[in-house]
Amino acid sequence: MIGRVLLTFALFALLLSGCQQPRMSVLEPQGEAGQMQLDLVYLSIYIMVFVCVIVLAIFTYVLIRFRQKPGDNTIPKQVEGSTKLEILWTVVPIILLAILAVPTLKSTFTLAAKPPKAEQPVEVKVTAHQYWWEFEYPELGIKTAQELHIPTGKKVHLELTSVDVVHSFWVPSLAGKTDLIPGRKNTMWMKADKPGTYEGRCAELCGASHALMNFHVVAEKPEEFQKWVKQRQKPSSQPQTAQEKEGKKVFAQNCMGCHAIDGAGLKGPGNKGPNLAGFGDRDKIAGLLENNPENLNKWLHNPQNVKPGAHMPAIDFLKKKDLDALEAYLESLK
Amino acid sequence: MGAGNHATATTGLPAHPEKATFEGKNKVLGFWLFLGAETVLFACLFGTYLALKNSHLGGPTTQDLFEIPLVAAATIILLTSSLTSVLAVLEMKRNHLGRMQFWFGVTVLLGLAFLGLEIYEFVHYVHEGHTFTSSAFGSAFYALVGTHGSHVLFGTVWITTLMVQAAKRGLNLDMAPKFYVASLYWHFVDVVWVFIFTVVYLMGKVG
Amino acid sequence: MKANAEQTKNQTAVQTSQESAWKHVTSFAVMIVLTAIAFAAVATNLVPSHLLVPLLLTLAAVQVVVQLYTFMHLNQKGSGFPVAFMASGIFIGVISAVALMILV
Amino acid sequence: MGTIVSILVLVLFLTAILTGGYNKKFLQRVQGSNMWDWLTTVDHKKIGIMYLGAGGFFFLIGGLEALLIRVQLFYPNNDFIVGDTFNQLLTMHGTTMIFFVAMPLLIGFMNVAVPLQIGARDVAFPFLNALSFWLFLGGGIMLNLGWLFGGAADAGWTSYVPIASNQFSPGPGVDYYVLGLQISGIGTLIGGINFLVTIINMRAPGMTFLRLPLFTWTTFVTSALILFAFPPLTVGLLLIMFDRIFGSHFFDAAMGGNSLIWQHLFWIFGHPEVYIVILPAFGIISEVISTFSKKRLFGYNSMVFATILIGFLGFMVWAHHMFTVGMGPVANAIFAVATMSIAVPTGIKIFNWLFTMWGGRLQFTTAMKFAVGFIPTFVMGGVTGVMLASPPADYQYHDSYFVVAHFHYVLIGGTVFGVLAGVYYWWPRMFGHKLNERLGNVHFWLFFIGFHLTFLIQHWLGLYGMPRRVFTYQAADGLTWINQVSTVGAVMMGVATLVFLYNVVYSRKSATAASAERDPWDGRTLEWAIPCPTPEYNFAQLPKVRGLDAWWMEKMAGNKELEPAEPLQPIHMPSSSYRPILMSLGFFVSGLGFIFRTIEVGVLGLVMVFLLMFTRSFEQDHGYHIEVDQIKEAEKGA
Repeated sequence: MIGRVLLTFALFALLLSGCQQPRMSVLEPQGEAGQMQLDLVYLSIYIMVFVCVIVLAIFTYVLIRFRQKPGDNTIPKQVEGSTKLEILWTVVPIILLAILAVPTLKSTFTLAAKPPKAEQPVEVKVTAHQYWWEFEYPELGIKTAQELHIPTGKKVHLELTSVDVVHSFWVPSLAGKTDLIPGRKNTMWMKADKPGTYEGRCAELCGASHALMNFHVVAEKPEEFQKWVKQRQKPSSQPQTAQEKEGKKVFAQNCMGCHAIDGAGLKGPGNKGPNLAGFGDRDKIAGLLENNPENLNKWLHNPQNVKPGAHMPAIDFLKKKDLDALEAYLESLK
Repeated sequence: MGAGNHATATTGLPAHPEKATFEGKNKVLGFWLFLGAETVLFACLFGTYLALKNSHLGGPTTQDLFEIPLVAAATIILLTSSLTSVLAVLEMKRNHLGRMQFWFGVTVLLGLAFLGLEIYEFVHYVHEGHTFTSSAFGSAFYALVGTHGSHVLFGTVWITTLMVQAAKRGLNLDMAPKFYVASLYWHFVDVVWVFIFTVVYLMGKVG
Repeated sequence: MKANAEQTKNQTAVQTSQESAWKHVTSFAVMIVLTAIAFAAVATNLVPSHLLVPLLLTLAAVQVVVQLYTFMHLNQKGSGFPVAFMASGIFIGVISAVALMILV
Repeated sequence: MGTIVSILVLVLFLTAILTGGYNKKFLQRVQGSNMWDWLTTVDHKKIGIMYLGAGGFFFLIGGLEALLIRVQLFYPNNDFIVGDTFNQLLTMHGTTMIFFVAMPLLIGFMNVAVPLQIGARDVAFPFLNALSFWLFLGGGIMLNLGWLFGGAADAGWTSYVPIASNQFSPGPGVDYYVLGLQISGIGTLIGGINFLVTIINMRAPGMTFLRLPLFTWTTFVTSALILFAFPPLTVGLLLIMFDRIFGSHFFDAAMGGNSLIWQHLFWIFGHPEVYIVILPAFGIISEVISTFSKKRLFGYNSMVFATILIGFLGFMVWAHHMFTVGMGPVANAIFAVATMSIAVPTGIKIFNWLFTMWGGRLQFTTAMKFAVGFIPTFVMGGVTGVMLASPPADYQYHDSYFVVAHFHYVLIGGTVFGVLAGVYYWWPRMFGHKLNERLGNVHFWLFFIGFHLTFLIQHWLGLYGMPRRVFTYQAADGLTWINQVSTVGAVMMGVATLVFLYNVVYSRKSATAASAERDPWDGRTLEWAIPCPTPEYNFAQLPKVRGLDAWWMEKMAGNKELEPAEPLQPIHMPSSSYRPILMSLGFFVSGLGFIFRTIEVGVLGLVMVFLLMFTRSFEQDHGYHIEVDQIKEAEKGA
């Protein structure tokens, strides 16, 4: 078991050095919670393979040995049963299940335990919306969306809820799912051992764009994470060039009702859509498209085309000049 | 079946007329099974109510709303109707059509009285701002108590229908299981009420 | 001969039902008393509050048993299947109701 | 639109009654027709065939939906069917397959086989039996009406709130789901009661409980599960209907409601439902394996015990569908252990089947192939089930393709293989001729290989991070080739189904009078002891049963016929009735009324149902008798 784990890690180190592709395999866990879950997956697979092998062995033997021979019309002996055999195949499964049940119960409680204060876990409030994710760090005073930044080697304690329908938070390579349910706060924790970008998915049917409600977990070394925190606490949200200034105006006229930008000094409700502070630093637009001007244009022009049923209206009524200015401003948000 | 036909030909009914025919036996057993299913149905409504009983959103609470004397009256009425319906079944077994009709008539009247009280109660609640749509508590309360009330209503209509039939045709092995089953239904409705007054009203008063 | 036997049988039926009429009235009285205790317990505050809910539920459960076994005649011979299925229904119902109460 | 439809249906109903009333000749012609005979029949054999026909029809619809799903998932970012339309497809596929395919097909076999297996002339309540069928059909049609009028249900077959609430699913789709399931659910509940009473009260003399064929036993336990599992669904659907139509707040968190109530109610029903659709398949497999091994079932008593235990435990484990909703570690742990324990009785069954074949003389007919193919497939589905029972691991599997793979292994590998085994096995009993064995062979292999191709690989799809119910995935996810293999497998299963349909037509055409054998498989249970085609009264004289596998025992004792338990006497038959179909129509009209928020029509439909019930109560109908000479005539003919 340990050998296998080490092997997986070795393979991963190799992969990591090679490419920076985001990963989302349950079989290649990148942290304690995922590892614990995978250990149980493997334990149950070993037990179940054992069961399958026995059944298939008997099955194959029976099918070959006892098929009707041509011309053989004898009546086989009518056997009523065998108490010994029946006890055997009642007791053995019970033992096998006990072997699985003990570590299962242990992990169940370990995963449910809140990380103690001494470990200084990072607290994050996750709020799911149709079809995007909001991440708030109450202790750090940061609100962001679509990209969850975490430091490596530290437990991250998540408090999850939803404002509309039931969603489910899933980062396969870091930890299993927890549902986000309106009117209810669930919790879970996860931990990333190594820096990297890990794919997240919504796992509960939540509407037309359920398939596209993707997000990223970006795990960074603690120093890097601190840098990111500093940047987010004092975001550069003020326009620099004339075009960006124009863009901010366009934003204030058209977008402010739903979106906020921390540090931009805009006074709007801005709580229906993601907070766009630091937008230019994000890998993806809407958690889905590569973050570049072309895609931003595509998204603004017709969000429903990218994410069916998205609540963001199409911004197709702006003059080209205004749209360009808006895009320039958004991309300048760091 | 043969025995059943034979008995109808003579004047009296056998000791257990409701189960004397094959059809009657099936009917009684089938109805018991149905009551088993109804038990689970009401249990789910109770569970829903228990989950939501404190979600009154600032509206009147269980303590504000419920009045013990009214519930006590409704309870006595329904318990008594349970007794009268069992007396009716005893008269049926003795082949006393008139007395049976009398006791079932009393049962129906008591059922109607219960419904009257319930309607009065609901109207009263609505005036206090406790409605089906006012909060989750309201929804759960009316779903549970209302489902029981509709059972009472159905029971009165059913028993009345059977009484009309019996008046036309008299008592026979065809009618006996019908009456027997209807009285089982009536007792069951009473049993459910025992839990409603306990879980909803009394425990609601306790808080 | 046969008609005679049947007549005796009918007579015994009448007798038993006369006896049982009293039995039914008695159990009715029991039910009324149980109900009265329940209402009194809530109205008077004589019972300590942590015992009140268990007491109320016990009283209700006893009443139900009385109803099922006297009014609904589950005590009669041949009631095995009804008893089994009612018991299963109550069992499953209790589990479901309790789960809804504590797990949501 | 809705109002028009409902009024139209009502007018049609009234015209039907009125023209029938005014035009006597027309009425007589109608009543003499074959069609009328089927529409009003209360004969369990005919009702069984109608269940199988309707279930088969819905199977084609559900299968088509599945193929469309697989086509959409062939490429990453495919835009063939996306968004809400895709959600409708997956919802309708799931709902149709569970409620209107798996259940009716199994209930169909119950109708066809159970009264014959216990030596009865009919079920306990023939009238209600017909009503069950028509309610099921009405519900199924109502669910599918969504495709034609206003959009089908789109919140998944589990229809979780709030995604199924007015706010997030404003179309009528979820209403079709709610009313359709409610109507068919009433029918199913009635059916469950009917089979319980039938098996308890109507067994032939000597047919003790421990001599019941295993299919009858599984029917018994399944019916008990129906009895207790459907009320929670009824309540859940009622609450969702109140929320959607009458503005209550059971599930609305903003108004104090709680959406988890629905999840609990649904799964308190939903988990036993899984056993409702698997246990009868176990029964069929037991019959088929025993028959074609030429051996009595190994460990019959423990099989019966295991069946009851599975049914009982089925009610204690529902929350394992909800490990991720945050019930806390204690609840999760309890439900995990309870779930794992179900593996024990299931394992007992598997080994008993293996040892039934051990030492037997196996004949690989198509029925037997499906039964044998069932074993490894179901074992696969079973072991992944145990894996899912471990909450920490389930946090990873849950709502991913791993789960999709698991339940298709159980539902296709278990239920569908079982049903297909039953189809080939009982076909001669139902239609008087066998299905072609060579086409059957092609059907089996295409279906078997196609099935594993589709679903085996989906386990990895889940472990590689693909959530279920998604209409697409990203090219960078590396899931493309697995999805493509899966789609190819699904197409193979589609082709296999076409082969089966051809087989039905081909076998019917090539059947002759001589192909009607009464005991074509050298069967063991009572249904093979009666003439073919089965006379409407089943048994001219009720048989006397002397042991398990009653017919086999008689044959081994050298008897050509069953020993009768009663003298030849006139047989009492229930008369057919037009009421069941009209009552179903009443419910249907009522449902449409509620769906289109025309409450008057909704109430009107219910009034129609109550009037039909009321007038039936006054109707004195004692059926009719088949006289002795008629029976003698019929038995000679056969």
